[in-house]
Amino acid sequence: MNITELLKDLNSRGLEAEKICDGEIKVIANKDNFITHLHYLQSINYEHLANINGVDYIDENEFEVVYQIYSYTDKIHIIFKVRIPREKPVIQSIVDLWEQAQFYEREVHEFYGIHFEGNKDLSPLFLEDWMDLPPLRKDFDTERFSEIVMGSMRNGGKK
Amino acid sequence: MQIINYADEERRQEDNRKLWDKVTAYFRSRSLWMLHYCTGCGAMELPPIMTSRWDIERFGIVPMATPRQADILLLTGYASTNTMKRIIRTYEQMPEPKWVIAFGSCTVNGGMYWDSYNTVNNVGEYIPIDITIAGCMPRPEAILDTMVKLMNMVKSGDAKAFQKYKDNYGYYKANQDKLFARTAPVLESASLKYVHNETEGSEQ
Amino acid sequence: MVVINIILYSLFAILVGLIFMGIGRKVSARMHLRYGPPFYQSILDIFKLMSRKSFTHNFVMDLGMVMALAGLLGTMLYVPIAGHSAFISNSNIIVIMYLMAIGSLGMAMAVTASGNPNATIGISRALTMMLGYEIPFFIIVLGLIISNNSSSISVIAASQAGSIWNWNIWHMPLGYIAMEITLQAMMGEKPFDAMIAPAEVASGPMVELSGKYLGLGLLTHAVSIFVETGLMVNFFFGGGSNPIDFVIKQLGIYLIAVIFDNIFPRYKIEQAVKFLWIFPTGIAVVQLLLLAF
Amino acid sequence: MNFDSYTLTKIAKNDKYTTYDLFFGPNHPGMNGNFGYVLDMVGTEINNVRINAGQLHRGFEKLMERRGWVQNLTLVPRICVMDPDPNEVTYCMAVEKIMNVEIPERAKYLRTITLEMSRLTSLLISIGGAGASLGLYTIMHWTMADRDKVLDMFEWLTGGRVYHIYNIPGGVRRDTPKGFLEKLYETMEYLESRLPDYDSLLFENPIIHKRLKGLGPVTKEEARKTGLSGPNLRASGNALDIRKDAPYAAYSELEFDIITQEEGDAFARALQMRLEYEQAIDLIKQAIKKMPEGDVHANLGNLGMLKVNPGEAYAKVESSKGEFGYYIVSKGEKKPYRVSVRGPSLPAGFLWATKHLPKMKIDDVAVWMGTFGICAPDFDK
Repeated sequence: MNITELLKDLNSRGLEAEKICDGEIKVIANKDNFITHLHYLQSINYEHLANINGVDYIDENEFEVVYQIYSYTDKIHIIFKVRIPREKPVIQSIVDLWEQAQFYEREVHEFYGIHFEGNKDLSPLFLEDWMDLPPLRKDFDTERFSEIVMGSMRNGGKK
Repeated sequence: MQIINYADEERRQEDNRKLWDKVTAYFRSRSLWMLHYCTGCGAMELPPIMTSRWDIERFGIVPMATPRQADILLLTGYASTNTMKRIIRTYEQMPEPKWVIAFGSCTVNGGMYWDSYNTVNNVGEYIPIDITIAGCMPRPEAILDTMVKLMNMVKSGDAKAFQKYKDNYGYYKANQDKLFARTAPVLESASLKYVHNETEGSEQ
Repeated sequence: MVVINIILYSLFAILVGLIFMGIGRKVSARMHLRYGPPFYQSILDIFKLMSRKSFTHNFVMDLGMVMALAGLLGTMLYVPIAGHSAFISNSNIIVIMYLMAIGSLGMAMAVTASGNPNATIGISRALTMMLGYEIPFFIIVLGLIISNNSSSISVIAASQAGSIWNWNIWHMPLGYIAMEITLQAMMGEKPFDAMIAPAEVASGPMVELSGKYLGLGLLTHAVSIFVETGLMVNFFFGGGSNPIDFVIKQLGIYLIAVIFDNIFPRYKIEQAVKFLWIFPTGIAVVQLLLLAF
Repeated sequence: MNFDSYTLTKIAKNDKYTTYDLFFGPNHPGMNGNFGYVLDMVGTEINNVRINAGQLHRGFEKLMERRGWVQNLTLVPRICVMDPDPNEVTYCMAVEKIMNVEIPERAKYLRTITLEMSRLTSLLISIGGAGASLGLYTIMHWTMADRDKVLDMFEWLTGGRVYHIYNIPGGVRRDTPKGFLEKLYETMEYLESRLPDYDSLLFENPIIHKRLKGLGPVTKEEARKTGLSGPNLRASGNALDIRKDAPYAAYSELEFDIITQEEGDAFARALQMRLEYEQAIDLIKQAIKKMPEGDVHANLGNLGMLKVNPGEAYAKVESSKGEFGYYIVSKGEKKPYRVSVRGPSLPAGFLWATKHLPKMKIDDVAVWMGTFGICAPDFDK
């Protein structure tokens, strides 16, 4: 399947698909039924899940969970995006589709506080005894944190 | 809390150590064993100094597997909070006399990670350090030079940071607690955190 | 007199063993394309270790380390050095084999007392390895006993005196090959160093040893090198006409072991025991049959 | 009390002394990098594994949001210390994709050369490390000594031994010094002449065969589905390579075949590394021969004030360990809005650890890690 056919196919399934450049498309999905779309993509040979990452769109009050999917046969990379509200960051887990997703989801959970329903183990992976906001959220001020806990000083303490 | 600086005090006095101390200091300086613990990316320049080009075994410096056997603790690069915990535990497991070398700018003042939420800025606040090497990352020549300098310091009896740790334990312990024994969130923004609980999920 | 002899012989064995270790490190370094430490590096290491503070876990640990060193020094006293020995004995091989086990057992007591799982795995591997090399070693020794009609090392060594062609290495070459492989395992050199494997069990038995305990451990290793190479010289290389000749032969044997150590990776413990039970044992049995019939 | 056999087995199972925790890392000679597994052991066999990561977590992704587009170039190579250049190139490629910049031909070739040199240094560590984890320290010393020769060439070209920061958005920082390419060619010939030594010491060693064959097998389908990439993917029989599938830099103009192995076990992975090492030498030689003349940097104005137009892109590069991917979101400011890094080691280091390590003996853990080429900082970030 080449890129134009794929775009047509995805648009007919009710997804907003858009070409970024050669071999790379962007897809925006709804949080309620994105799993069926991912399932479909996996069935048409989009078998490589490269990464799951979060983006904090604080101005729009939304989180975005981004799935990086690639097809070894079509040579097309899909940036598959799902938006969820910031107040209630809950999304379904895709552990059943890809096994490695459980670790990527743990990572996103740790750094954004997004809860993945269906992922059995969301315990912290990298940070120990973390009590503050998840650190990659835009409203977490890392410089202030470092100043209080580690005593870091901007410009070596000079104003 | 006042910190006693042994190196300065020692230099002011004459070298009035007993002969036996001088002899042991010589043997210690000629056989420094370093701990095989790569705390950060500075560890990448350790294999070159151990292999043919710089061959540090000429000076009797060899890597050792466990803290019990080692004399030198190398802090090779940035120390994240988790690593700092393990460094302190490792340091306290080492028998005396023991020495610490801190590698790279990131152990001195945070380096390029100065504003990171998970790296310690000045390692010297948590454990005593004998020598620091600046640079990111220090060249093997710098490391070799530092090792020779440490050998000389051990020989002359100047390298006494481990006694500083015992004498000023209160200071170090307070700093360590500030880093590890946190019971409440540091920033006020933590109250914004959304905690997911199962009952809420099942209502939908 | 005997007491002074015992002390002198012990010091000699320790010194020779330590210098051998230093030379071994130098040779390994050259094989690694490095310059290497000075040949007396191990002596500096021992002095440093003895001057350090050390952690003990309990009384058994103290006792075990001393027992290991004492056991091996005791073994050493029975090994004739170019016909000389500390006191009059017939240096029976069976006694030596019996005493050699004390070293390993002492080490086992000391390190298991520390309670570190790495040390426990390491020492259980060392004892398993002992199980592996004792069998071919005993068969080789049996061959020597049969051919000399005596279990005394002095007699075995004396029977090879005179010309280089009297050495047992020419009379029983298969036995020598089997012994060379077994010696590699006895000295804990690769490919049979599964017990100290740093990448697997973080230096095994030595994990919890600090300062003086590690120093005692190194001394034990030095004496064991002396004993094992000494046995080899007495068994197959004519025992030496004078102590210097003896030590040079020992050094040659040790360096062969060091060179093999540097070109082989290590076997897993079960693979090592299997290998020892098949190849050296098989070769030794063939040698035994050749001698018996 | 009545103890039937069922109760007794239950007691034995609940006995806390039947299993014990063994900390394999972070302070362990067999561990490459500051990373660890907590092994739940029964005797010398592993029963279960818990991952003890995060010792190298520096919050890169947060820090990158706080720094300018070009300032970030100092951060990105630190994500993988063994193989730093793919990070720089991937980051630059993602920025160029958003800005829609085409880089000059010569810069493409220079990027190819730095990438392949970086691959050489990384594979030398991996090959040496795989040997050292089996106790063969000689090969470690040899490869490290040879790696220094490549680092010298790096130093001449870029000024840095380990971190180079040679690639910048729009091309590379500067042209090659006089005589560099000739000397590089000589170095490559020297490295090639060392290969028979490595082979006879490591890859033809019967004990290595005995230790590695059949250890930690990965089938063809599993490798594709679990996100493995790079040599690990190809060692399982998948002829997939980003350099062929989505060519970047000058790879479309160089001739090379995708090397694959069939077995998918530890030995195949180690051999794959060695064959890719040989291929990298060949690629550098080709690139030197085909090197065009011209500019090395597209004009992007003052790089310190670089502003990237709004957009997003995912760029990926085949590093020595697998796919490095950077997903960058720009909002048209002086700083990136979000940079997300995909490190190649996570599927092997986390997922395959939970699959392979249970029922494995403690003996094999270090070499298992060595052949997978796990580099802890790229998942810790």
